[in-house]
Amino acid sequence: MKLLVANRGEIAVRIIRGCREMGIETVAVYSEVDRQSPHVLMADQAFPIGPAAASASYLNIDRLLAAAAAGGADLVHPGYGFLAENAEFAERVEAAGMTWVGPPPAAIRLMGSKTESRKLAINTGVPLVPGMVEPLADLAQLEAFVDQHGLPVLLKAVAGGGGKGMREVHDRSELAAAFERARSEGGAYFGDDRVYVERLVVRARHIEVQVAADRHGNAVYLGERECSIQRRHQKVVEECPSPVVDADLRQRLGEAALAIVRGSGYQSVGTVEFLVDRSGEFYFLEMNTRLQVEHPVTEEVYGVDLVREMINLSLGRELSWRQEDLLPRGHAIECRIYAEDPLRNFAPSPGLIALLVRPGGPGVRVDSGVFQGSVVPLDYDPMVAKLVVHASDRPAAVARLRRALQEYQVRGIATTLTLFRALVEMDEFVEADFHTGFLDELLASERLAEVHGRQDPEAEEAAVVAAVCLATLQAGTVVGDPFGDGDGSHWWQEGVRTQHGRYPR
Amino acid sequence: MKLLVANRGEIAVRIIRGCREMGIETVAVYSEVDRQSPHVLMADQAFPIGPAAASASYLNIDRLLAAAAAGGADLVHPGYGFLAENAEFAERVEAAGMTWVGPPPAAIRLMGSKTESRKLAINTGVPLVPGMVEPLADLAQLEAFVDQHGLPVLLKAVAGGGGKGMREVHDRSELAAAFERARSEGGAYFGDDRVYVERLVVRARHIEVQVAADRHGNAVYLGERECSIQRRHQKVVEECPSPVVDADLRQRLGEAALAIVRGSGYQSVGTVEFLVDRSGEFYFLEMNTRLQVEHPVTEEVYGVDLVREMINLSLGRELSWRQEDLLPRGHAIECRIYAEDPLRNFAPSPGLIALLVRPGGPGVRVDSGVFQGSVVPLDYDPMVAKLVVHASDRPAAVARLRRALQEYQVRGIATTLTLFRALVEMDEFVEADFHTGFLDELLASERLAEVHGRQDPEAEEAAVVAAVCLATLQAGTVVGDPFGDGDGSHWWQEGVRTQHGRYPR
Amino acid sequence: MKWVVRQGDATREVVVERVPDGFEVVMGSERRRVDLIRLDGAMASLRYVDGGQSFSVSYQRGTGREWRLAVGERDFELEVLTPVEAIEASAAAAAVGPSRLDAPIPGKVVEVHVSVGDVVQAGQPLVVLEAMKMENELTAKQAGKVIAVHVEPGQIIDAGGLLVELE
Amino acid sequence: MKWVVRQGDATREVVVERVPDGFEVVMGSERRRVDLIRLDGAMASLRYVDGGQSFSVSYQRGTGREWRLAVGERDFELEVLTPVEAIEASAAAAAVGPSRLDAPIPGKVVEVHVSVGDVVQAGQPLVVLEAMKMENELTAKQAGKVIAVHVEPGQIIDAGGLLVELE
Repeated sequence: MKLLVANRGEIAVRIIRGCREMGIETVAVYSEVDRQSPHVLMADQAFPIGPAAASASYLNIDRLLAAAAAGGADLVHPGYGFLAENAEFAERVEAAGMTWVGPPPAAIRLMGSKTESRKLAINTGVPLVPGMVEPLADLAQLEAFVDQHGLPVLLKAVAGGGGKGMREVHDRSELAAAFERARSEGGAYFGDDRVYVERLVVRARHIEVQVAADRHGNAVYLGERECSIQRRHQKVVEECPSPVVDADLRQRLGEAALAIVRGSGYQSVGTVEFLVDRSGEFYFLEMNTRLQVEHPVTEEVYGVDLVREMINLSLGRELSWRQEDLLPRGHAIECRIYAEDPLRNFAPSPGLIALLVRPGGPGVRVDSGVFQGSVVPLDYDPMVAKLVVHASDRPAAVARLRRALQEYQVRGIATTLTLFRALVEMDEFVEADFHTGFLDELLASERLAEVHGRQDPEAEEAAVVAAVCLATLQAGTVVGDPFGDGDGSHWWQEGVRTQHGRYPR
Repeated sequence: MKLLVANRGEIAVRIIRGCREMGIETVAVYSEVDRQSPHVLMADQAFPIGPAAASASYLNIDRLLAAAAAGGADLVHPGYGFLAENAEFAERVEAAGMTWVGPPPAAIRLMGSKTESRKLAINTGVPLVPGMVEPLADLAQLEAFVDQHGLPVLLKAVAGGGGKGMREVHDRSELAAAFERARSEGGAYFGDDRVYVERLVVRARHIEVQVAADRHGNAVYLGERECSIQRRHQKVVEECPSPVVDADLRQRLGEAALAIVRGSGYQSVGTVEFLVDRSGEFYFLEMNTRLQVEHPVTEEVYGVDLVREMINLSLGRELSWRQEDLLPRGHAIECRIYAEDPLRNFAPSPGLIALLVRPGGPGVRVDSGVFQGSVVPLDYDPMVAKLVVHASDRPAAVARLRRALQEYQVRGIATTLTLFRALVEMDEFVEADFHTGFLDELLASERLAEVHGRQDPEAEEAAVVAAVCLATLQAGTVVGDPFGDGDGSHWWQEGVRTQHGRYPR
Repeated sequence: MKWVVRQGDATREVVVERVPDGFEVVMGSERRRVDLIRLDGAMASLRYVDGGQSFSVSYQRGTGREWRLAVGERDFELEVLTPVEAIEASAAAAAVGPSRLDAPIPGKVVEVHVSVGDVVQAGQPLVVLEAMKMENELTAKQAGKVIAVHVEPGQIIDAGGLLVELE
Repeated sequence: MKWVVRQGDATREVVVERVPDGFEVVMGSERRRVDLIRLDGAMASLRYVDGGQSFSVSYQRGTGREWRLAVGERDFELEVLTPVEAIEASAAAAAVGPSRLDAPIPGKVVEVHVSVGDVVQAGQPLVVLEAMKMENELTAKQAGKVIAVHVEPGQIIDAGGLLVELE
């Protein structure tokens, strides 16, 4: 059996690892700038699919299908992002006689529409944030909604996702401008300028339920994930279980998620997202009809392999688990490592990874799409790896995260490791006292900067001592000479030039 | 609080990681050849304790205590090997006012004697392999034992360990020579030429029970480990749980182990070793009064942190677990990665690690004492790292091990990774059909060599293609020039010279 | 050797001598014996001989005298200058010339908000650069008049590339 | 370029040409377009352009023309020689001279079993070397008479160091 991975980066590596363990061969695809990526090296075969721009490569269905045909693939796994929730791609994979590793295209289409999925929730009795099911016809309709439900409200592009096309409105005077901006973002990013409105639940938590369903009528939920630590509506840290979900709430969330699964004819692994307010009431947000970035925290706590299960389900096999087998153990936390500089307002930081030392030892897992010597291209999402820790309870997991962050070393690019090192020192994080606005508020305040700035004077002195000793050793060498004094500290500049012809930074 | 780690390599790193997670500062010690070792870098403080020879450094109690005093340590953790089971060291640590992270010295002394520990087993009703409790006075006594119990028999040095000082006798004509050799090895390695005899249990499994006991009368067992895959009586692969132990046998083994714990006044984590014959009968072998090399497989399957627990117990705290909390989940396998060349009869392979790519992703843990750029000295045990995989059941764990072995790349030194890659292809390993003599028999036969030799022709062709392309790229460069063509492939030779002044290999 | 180390606005002088088996480093009134070993091109082990304090250092030298180091998990950015370089750097900083807006990251120019002749305020958006699916608004560091615009929308620019000059 | 590749007793000739974007490799009747990228000093990505087969290669060149490579998880040891070197190597192998026992590993000489003048059989133990807590018995590759013993017990020897010469 052979599987085409229609993706790149860490998720392509994750899928190839799963396939290797199942004895399934793999076919990778790559754009021009990904020629030397780990997913290309790890796959059995690899085919180029075009230039760097995603629209010409990873989003190009014709080229992906041509690579699948060239490699002789029997299955196609889309990963997340790119075409993972594109029903047309799923249909064309199936029309080409291959197996789609994901839910039926009809379920993708249904849950991909904000308005249709809200209707399904209403029909299946799952609570929703008060809001309009149909897109807004005009500003007057929006004003009428506000009259009835009050402020604040949230405007969302019908086709939106990943934080794009969302606008909060806290003041009536902002309504018209926000409506226009949400429409224009929806049009620009998703080619669909329809917008709907819902009540904004303040200081809520984003909690999602992992589900899995087979073609034989069986469906289970695998507990929840807490994803409230977000920057601009993008998840940054995820945990399992949620510190605010007890066994009773877990069961009620799980049953609500399964109602959505059954109502949509869903078959595969998937995620049903909810907002949970401070009184413990929950509201359906949307369903992600694919493998989720943060699936590892569930794998660690439930002792399962979601990639293996997803492939098995796509082959028509029965679910491996009954609901009563699925017992959580311990606590897991994932940090998304982005090539961004938290000290420079999260500016993108592509480039060559000159040094990469990963943490190891007990309870530490790294899912990575790069290695030392990799060039992080400027063309895609900046996530380069995920650090996942698992321990017997949340305090032990936080301590392990802190230890793993100490060991993790990356030079050449800036990463969000810097942010996480400050975050694990914040009381709110240690005490799990946060909501979806927590990180943005923290970043807007001086508090995080203060933690960043609170340098350990001993470490600072050691940095100065190390720098002058290193400079003394290098004194007399030509700056910029790629061979330098033979210690290799300049080779990366040459590497960047030869590999990309573009950016020394 | 501050802890001195009286060890090196991966176990020193493991202990430092545990301390970091507990907020305990660490003091490392290092011999001349370990100046740049990971345990030195990771510790808060580090002190040199002498030349390479272990007798002058890691076995030198005076120097270890001087380093503890210089660093201001409150606790001392001995790791395994070196002085870990030396009661005098434990006593001197306590006499210096520090806390010994291990069992009471009296328990170390008691269980360190093969004959005394056998007496304890008899007194507590734990079954023993038929054998003599007292050392053999002479050859006549040995012959009398053979007359009574038959052949084969096993001669063991009273102070032996790690496979040293053991001799199997299968033929009566070999008795005298084997007795003399066992005595002389005991004298040479352990300074004690006393030898005792027991019946050799053929085709048995080595199965050991992890235990933990506090000072408040509580003791638990954490299931068993299967350690039958050994080379010359040295463990090579360990698993948890054992494929031949069911819940009933687990409980009986556990209770026998706890009888030994209670009888010896044991307090700390420890391991009670048994032989299990093909009918499921078990026999007490010995107790290891320290943290065991293979402790990670138990940690993975039981979801515990044995290093943290061991430190907590030494501080007088109560056990974290009740027996009924300790439920196994899934299956874990550990491979000990030695710097030895399986293709050259396991010749030691010290030297510089020019490339190190560790496996990652789900269910893979690496406990390592080296990094890329490390020099593996020729002075110590050749174990450089442990690869541990964990999955939902044994077949999934074997598949994951195979996948992790594919990812693991080491260049510069030869390692037993080569052996493990052949081993995971053997039916006996896949079906868990082995005993303590399995690997030695396999190595003596042509079968493993055949698997080694059964090269994938596609991979072989790719190796030739890669080699000629690389040679073409390097053509014209001076061989032996450390800066070569700037790709760094020769720098390690220079590195070895500057760091050790000794061996380019 | 004598070095001038700059970190942000702070400057200090440090004297380093190579001694057998390491270095002697004098900073202010403190004199330290230091054991430093480079493990490869980007990592080093640092140990103070007297107290035994041990640090894992990862480092990267920039194109000039800038160093980015991590000690344990903490990041530091330093400039390590010879005394002569330090004087030149101070002089250069004091000189007044046109103010340049350079691209801090490689990316694609999405928007250019100004034209030659415009008068801008400090903080006013000048150019929007896109990289890694993120738009990055670049603003004027100080008030001034635009004397040159070197890019146009759609153009790909390297890090350090000149975008706009202000008088 | 033309190369002679030796692997154990097997020898094959391979012709490599650099072409835009890679190599063309001719082995026997097979002609292949190859995409090879070095990722750092010890790893490379190898891909056959036509079938798309992709291989992760880690490699290390010895002090001479020997290469140790891993393709995926499989290890290979090869010699890559120019045609001239191949002829020289064959001639050297054919020449008969004294047989040397070199230390295959660095270590400490623990025992020396022979003296000058002894006649030994193939497989007979000559020297015991200790390294990493293991004793390694080194045996005669062929029968012969001992003409020189270069080490004595207690001595530390480098890898490749000459131990014993046989006639």
